[in-house]
Amino acid sequence: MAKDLKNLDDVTIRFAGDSGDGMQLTGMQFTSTTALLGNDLSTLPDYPAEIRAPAGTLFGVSGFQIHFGSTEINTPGDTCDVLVAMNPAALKVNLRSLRDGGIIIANRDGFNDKNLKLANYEKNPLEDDSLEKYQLHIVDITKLTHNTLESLGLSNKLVDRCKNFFALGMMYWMYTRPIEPTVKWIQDKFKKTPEIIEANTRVLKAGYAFGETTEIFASRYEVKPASLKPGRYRSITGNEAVAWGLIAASVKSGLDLFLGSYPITPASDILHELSKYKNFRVKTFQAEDEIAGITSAIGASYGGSIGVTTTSGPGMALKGEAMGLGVMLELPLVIVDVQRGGPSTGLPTKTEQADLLQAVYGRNSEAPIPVVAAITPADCFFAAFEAVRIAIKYMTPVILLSDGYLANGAEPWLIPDVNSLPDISPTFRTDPNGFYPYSRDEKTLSRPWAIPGTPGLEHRIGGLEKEHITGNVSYDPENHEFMVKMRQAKVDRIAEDIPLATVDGDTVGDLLVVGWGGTYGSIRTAVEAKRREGKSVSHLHLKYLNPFQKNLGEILYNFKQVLVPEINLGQLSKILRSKYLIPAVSLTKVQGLPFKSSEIENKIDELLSKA
Amino acid sequence: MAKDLKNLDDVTIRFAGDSGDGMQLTGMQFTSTTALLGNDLSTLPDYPAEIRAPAGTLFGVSGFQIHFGSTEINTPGDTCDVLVAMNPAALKVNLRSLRDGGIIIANRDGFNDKNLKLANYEKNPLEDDSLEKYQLHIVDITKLTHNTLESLGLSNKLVDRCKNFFALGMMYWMYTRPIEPTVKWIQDKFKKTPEIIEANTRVLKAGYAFGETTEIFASRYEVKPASLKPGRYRSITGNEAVAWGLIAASVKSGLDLFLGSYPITPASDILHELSKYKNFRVKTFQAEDEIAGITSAIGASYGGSIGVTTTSGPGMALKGEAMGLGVMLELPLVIVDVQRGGPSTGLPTKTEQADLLQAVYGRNSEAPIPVVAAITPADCFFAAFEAVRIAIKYMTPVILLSDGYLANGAEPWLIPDVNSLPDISPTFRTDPNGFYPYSRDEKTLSRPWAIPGTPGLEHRIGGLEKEHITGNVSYDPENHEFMVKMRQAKVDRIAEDIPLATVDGDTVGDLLVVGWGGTYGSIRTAVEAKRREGKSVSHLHLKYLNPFQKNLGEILYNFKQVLVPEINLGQLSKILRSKYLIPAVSLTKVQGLPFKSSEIENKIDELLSKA
Amino acid sequence: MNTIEELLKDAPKTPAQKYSAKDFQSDQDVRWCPGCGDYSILAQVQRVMPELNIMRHNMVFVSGIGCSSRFPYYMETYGFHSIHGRAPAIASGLKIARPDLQVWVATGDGDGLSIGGNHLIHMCRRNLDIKILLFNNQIYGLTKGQYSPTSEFGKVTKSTPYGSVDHPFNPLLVALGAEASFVARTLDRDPKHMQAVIKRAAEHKGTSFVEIYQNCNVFNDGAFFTWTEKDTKDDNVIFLENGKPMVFGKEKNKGIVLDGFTPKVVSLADGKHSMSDLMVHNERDTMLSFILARMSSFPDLPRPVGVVYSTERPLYEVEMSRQIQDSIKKQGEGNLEKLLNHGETWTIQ
Amino acid sequence: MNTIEELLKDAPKTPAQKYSAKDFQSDQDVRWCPGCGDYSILAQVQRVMPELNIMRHNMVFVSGIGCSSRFPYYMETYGFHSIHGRAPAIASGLKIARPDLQVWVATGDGDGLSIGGNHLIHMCRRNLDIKILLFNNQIYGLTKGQYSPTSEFGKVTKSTPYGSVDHPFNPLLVALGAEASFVARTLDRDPKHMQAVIKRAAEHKGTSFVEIYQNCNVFNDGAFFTWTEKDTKDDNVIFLENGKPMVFGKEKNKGIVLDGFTPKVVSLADGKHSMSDLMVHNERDTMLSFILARMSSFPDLPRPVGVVYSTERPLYEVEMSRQIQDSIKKQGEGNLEKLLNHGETWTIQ
Ligand SMILES: Cc1ncc(C[n+]2csc(CCOP(=O)(O)OP(=O)(O)O)c2C)c(N)n1
Ligand SMILES: Cc1ncc(C[n+]2csc(CCOP(=O)(O)OP(=O)(O)O)c2C)c(N)n1
Ligand code: SF4
Ligand code: SF4
Ligand SMILES: [Mg+2]
Ligand SMILES: [Mg+2]
Repeated sequence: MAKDLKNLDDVTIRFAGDSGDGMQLTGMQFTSTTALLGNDLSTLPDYPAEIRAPAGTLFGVSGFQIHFGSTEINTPGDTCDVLVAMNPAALKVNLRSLRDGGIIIANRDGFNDKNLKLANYEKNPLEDDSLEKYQLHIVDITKLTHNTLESLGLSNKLVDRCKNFFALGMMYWMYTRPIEPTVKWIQDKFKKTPEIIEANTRVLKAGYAFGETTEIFASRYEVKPASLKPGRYRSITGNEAVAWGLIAASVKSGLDLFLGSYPITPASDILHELSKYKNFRVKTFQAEDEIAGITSAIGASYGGSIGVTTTSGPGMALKGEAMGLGVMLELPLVIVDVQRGGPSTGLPTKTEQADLLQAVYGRNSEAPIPVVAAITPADCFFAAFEAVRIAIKYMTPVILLSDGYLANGAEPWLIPDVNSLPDISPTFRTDPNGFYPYSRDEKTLSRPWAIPGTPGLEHRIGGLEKEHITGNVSYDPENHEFMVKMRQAKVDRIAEDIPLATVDGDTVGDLLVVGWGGTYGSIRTAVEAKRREGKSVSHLHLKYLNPFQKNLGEILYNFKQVLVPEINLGQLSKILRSKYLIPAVSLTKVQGLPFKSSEIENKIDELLSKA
Repeated sequence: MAKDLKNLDDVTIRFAGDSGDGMQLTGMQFTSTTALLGNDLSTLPDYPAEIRAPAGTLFGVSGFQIHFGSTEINTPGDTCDVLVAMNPAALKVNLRSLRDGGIIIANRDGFNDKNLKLANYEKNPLEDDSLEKYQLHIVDITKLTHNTLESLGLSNKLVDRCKNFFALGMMYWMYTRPIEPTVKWIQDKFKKTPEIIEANTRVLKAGYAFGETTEIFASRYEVKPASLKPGRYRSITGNEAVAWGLIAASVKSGLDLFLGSYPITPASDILHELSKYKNFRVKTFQAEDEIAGITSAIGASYGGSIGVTTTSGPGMALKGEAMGLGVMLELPLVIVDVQRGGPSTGLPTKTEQADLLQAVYGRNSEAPIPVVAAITPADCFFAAFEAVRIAIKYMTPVILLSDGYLANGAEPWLIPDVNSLPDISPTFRTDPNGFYPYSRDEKTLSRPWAIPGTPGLEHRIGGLEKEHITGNVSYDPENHEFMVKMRQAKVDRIAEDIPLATVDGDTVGDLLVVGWGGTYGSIRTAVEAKRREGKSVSHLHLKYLNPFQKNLGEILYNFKQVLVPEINLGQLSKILRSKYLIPAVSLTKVQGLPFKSSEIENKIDELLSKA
Repeated sequence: MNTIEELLKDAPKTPAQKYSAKDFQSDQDVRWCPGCGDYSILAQVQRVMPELNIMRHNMVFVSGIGCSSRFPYYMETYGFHSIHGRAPAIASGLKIARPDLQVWVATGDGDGLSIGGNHLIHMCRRNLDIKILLFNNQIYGLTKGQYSPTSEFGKVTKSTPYGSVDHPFNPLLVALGAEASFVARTLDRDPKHMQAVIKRAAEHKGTSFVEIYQNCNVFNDGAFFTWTEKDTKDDNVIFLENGKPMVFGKEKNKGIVLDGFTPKVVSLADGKHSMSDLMVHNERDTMLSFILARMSSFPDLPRPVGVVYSTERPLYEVEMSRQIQDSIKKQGEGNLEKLLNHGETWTIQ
Repeated sequence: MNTIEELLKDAPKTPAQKYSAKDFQSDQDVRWCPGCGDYSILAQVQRVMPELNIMRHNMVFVSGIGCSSRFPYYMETYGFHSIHGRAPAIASGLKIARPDLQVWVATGDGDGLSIGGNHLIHMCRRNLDIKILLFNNQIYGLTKGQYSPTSEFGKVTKSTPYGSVDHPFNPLLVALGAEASFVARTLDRDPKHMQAVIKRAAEHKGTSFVEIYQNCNVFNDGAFFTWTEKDTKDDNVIFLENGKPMVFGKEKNKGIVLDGFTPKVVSLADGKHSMSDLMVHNERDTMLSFILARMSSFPDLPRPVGVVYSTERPLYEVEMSRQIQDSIKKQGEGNLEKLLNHGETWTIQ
């Protein structure tokens, strides 16, 4: 029978099931197929904290959300239109994110007594009317999968593993996506086990056919391609982008990349990614702890490499003393902090933006360090590249802030032309004549990079206060004050060397929403929506947290009100208030989750209505 | 011959010589004798960074400055009236601190060619006119000492060691102080070696007689007793005061004191001092590093002791992660940071106030910790006591900020009546009924202290986010936000439990000088001076840096201008500007030295003239 | 008697009736992967606890971070899940403050030997009466599979796709190098043996270091199967017994002799060697303990398990308490008034 | 060839003419206390350097914080006075990045074994080609005299007025426990011996750990006099020589035999024992190295000094470089374009 085909601007689907159900894989397949169709999109995985939580438990639920559309897509979606729930726990945990009237596709076989109990459901929600306000589709996914594969005589365990492809097939049908890309993927992926290829492919097709033939789905949807900038795209996560950005900087600068790191969620994948690229001469040193991570990187920088260390909040807190050493030594160093929920061990797998003040102030004494923040998963590439550029040009440690949301989130990325990347040209001191380790370049105020192995430049550096020019140990009061101010001046001067801040929307108006880092997507979506309503609101998103861009003050003063949404208790807003003495209003959310754009929209309305 | 006796309000003397010359001892003797006479006073030692720098070198100079008077004395003195210089290096290093027309007493024998060279003097300053603008008295201190002791047949080395007593004797004569107290001191000190008693006493008397009899000193001075609060006094340094304040808190609370610490200048003396008082059941654990220092203290607090850790900047930077744990665990803990010059290893023996932002913000995520700062050496006693009180009552880590200047500086201290000390009454949970580790007291918001060994309270705590009430691990978004705000609210609430801020001077006016910590003396002296000139300036000195006192904003808004002098690049001023949106002006000095009150006076004049 | 002693003076010190393993199960649901070796360790500890005849409320389990460090949540005792690597330092502070408690440290090869290595060796050196259970799965489990300081050279993991180039630590040797007074090894898959070893560790006065071979079936499955699985175990493991010759093999037909200082496997079947030639285990022999510990470096030698070394040394916390008691005896309980007024003071009228 | 190799390709690798000790003296004035043992260490190192036939500009001395850690300032080579305890980690990063450099670590008993203990043992384990000189004065010098992890039990210091209750580390044993590939001990007051040992350490391929008994005449004067002073030295020190029996005593009339695994002093004079009974030193014998290291725990046994242990193991930085060369061979020099475009991509028209 023919089914009517509805057209949609954008759709958000959430696949949810047991850690073992392969929901991440399912989501990623749907993502790449969707990308191929030219939709804009944004995705967010949502793993359990436990490695392999027992099947059926609430804390064992694994989800993957994709938001795609024919319009510009900046977030994985506040709420979802479709929830695929493989078991009761998945339903319970994720129902809150389904919009009223949204579609639920539930795997009936997953809703057995054991699982219902584990998800502490008194009665089976598929059988009472508790889901009334949604479009509930109950499908015997497991059973149908088994039927499909009967003839192959595979073990039940193996067959069960295929059921996610049935769900995927249904979704492909429902949103009119081709199954071929996934079929192809299955073929390479399982090269070595033809029976698995056969099984998965059959089930995928069965799922698709099921949508086609059965009565349950009245309608089917289409989402037209977005008008994306032409070019070659790929999907990239924030952690991959950081790794690649660092490699790009290494290639551009001709310097070897050294990573000294200790694994920690959610930063570990940067270490994993970088350890693959030995043919780029990347040296990854898995240190005994975070302190050895950063100090080994300092040692490598001293030797002429790009020293990098990657970590998350708790590890960041351990690196403070060594960062201070980096400040005193004035050597290039990049410190990547992929922020997560805290304090202390906190919520390791959840996102947060609460390390900003630690990044800016978390060291003994006056130890200024430039701070750069990535604003989208793909932007992590450019932010990492920029961090290296600044570190080398200004001979300073640089902190790069990412967060759990950017790290694991993915978006389509228009692959940049390698030649278009700014170049980084380190200069090493070689001439012994008139060499002084703490003489300075007039423009950048940076000291010479004089590496061991250079004849005639033998010299000594360290953490004690340095005498201007000579770099000898000095306890002289005036020299100390001079050097303290010099180190500050050097960092401040970077403001001359970074692009001016630009506003999305009018540069004068009633309300400016100022964000930084990973909140870009939600703020942009919210502000765009309000502007479409004709509200006088603009968006400024900061990538440079220290120093600020030169024109920031000027921009701020052009708005009647300033709103600062942050995934913390108002850290950027503290700094802005202090520096510019403006009554910035802060909107905070500290739930380990990104903002919903609706939350920001509401605040915008509130402020504008007051005014 | 009779000499005329001049009366002085206050005098500043600086004893300077080689590390080996016993200048610290000399200064301390002069101090206690002067204290006995009822003068108010303030002292500051100034050691070389090296342990035993080679004799005669500039970096080997050791100094001791005492400022005493018949008026209120709040600082060791901006400049000195008398400089006792045992060798050329001592002269060169300290001349800058001598006021024009000041007295120099130089030990001629110390100015030999070798020493002149070491101090890189081209010619002997005692012999050219380079010291014209001072009253120069050249005395053969060494020779005279030798003459005095000829008959005793002591080794030259021993005799040389006595020469500081000759200098002391002269000073006693010049400022009409009795020698008896020192004679007595010599007698106890060298009980075991009568010949040393004899030698030192003779030399002391010889020095005194020398002043009396020779022509060189035309005049002699008297400094009348100050009108000090009656009572029993002692001299105390900041580090001693911290140690004793902690012991007092232990006695008052009935809880054992546990110190987990790793030695570091200038904090080590607190460890040394506390390790003496085993009969107070003080347990001092010299840990393998700063992290073990704080974590062992957390372990001890968990067990029901007052866990304390002491350190300085670089060690503070290492403790950040563990502080966050303390915040999550909500256990009492006192972290003492005796600030020193930085960044990094910096200037270990010099003072600074630049760890304020680290104390307030230097941890991952939102991890609020109360911060208390001592304002004078003796105030360290009360500040330490208060830190413990807050830590126990609010079940929270508390940071106590001291600095190198307070730590080593000394002042007379009116010994408090033990019963006058506020009491600290910890309550331990014992009732298993309805026990929940993260239930809270309505008033303080603090959770119960339930220590191991208590029957029926077996429970588990840790660094992962806690569920409200139960304390179970929770990744729930709303719970996380609730707890983040709860921890903040608990710290904010302490503002209800601390005395209101009080202003020295009028509570409304043109200029308010706001200081914190160790700058108290210099600011007070400066403001007093300006008020005497009739200027509309007042002084507010903060002991509570987080949370601020409730009435702080109100006070600030009552002044046209606010000046914030700090030994950093303006850290308190950043916080005040951010919280109160006032254009606070900051006066900074980062030289490893305290402010001279004159420096503050000049700034006051500048601001008031502008207005 | 200080406040705490006062507070707890009536608390029972020994169970009225003997505990059962169940008494040590907390209400928290266990969140390790199905099949993880940690389950067995938890079960054995819970079985041994009742034997110790100590009140639950006087027991504390302190851990760092890692799958293994989740351990305290599952024990119905006091529990402290701290930060990565710091458990030994926290436990030390607790034990010094409260010598009356029985303190355990549960840690992993990463928590205890990577970030926490220094605290661990310093604790061994000081010989506090704390028992360390080191869950060695030769991998970082919680962070999803990077190699650890005990992973074999060349190991391919998420962070070493080309194989690690680190020579691993030998945990027993590290503990012995730090002069731990009790050093033992046991196996997650040998419940009886583990119970015996844990009991010995509990009874030892001093720092007990126990390495437990633990299978991480998700990220390092089978790492120890040679020594834990029925078919290979007997021929690859020596179960150490104090005073007994070192025999092993399915038919107990192989033994260890020393050639110089180097252990060698000999057959007891070929008539060339007899029991009397074999190396005899002596828990108190320091030098022997190093030889036994080093055996794991030689693939052709069987792995010794059981108590490798055990000796007595002064306990840090006991010495500390003694100093306190002595000085109270000598100088009397501290008096604050006296303290503030001692030494040089003066009076202003 | 990367940028650095390019940059330095013309830099001389070996001195045109032999350096003198003076060539290794920097222009910084030495700021140790008069009489400090550190002076001798500095002098011996400066004397040995010329023998190594390596350019000064290819040598780096890395240190932490402490009197001993001031060492790099005084060497006319590249020098890095870092932060407390971290020298081994910094040196590791440097050596991995720049295997062409000869890297030294100068550290103290506090810097290297207290706060820096973990980095030190991990460096030994990994066996990077770095030479550690540990100045052991059994005290914290720079902070003015607190006890250190090597101070004897009961030591009275500023921080332990009642005597310390810590059992000290045995530095050699700690290094051996971490499987250091070269372990030696020497004396500040025996210049010739120190030079020989330092030379051996310099020539060893791998992590060389050298403990140097160093007198702190201000805060711990005479700690090692038994082993360093003329009158007592001969009867209390064994100078180890590879392959030679262990003889000592003014008249070379005493020796060491083993009873079980425990060393015993015997007289060669009483006719009961002869040279042939004595323990013979073998630098490559792991087990022997532990026995020798442990000897310092027994006051009645002489102290072995010299090279206690020396073996070869793969070098971390060499293996790492090999992996890089291999993968360049296999996959060709990394190409950024390729990297960004590899795997799944799609094109929007
Ligand atoms: C300061 C800090 N650094 C890193 C981490 C991340 N982390 C958590 S557990 C772990 C390693 C765990 O390995 P192991 O101790 O062997 O425990 P297992 O999971 O294997 O039982 C790491 C690196 C952390 N939580 N905190
Ligand atoms: C992070 C940090 N903690 C503590 C200190 C203080 N400190 C400097 S040197 C030192 C100990 C030095 O002892 P050792 O390594 O034996 O050197 P020595 O002076 O005895 O040669 C300490 C504790 C510091 N500088 N930095
Ligand atoms: S990851 Fe490994 S160690 Fe961790 S719980 Fe799972 S199986 Fe056990
Ligand atoms: S304090 Fe001791 S170790 Fe330091 S320089 Fe002086 S004598 Fe040497
Ligand atoms: Mg592990
Ligand atoms: Mg030392």
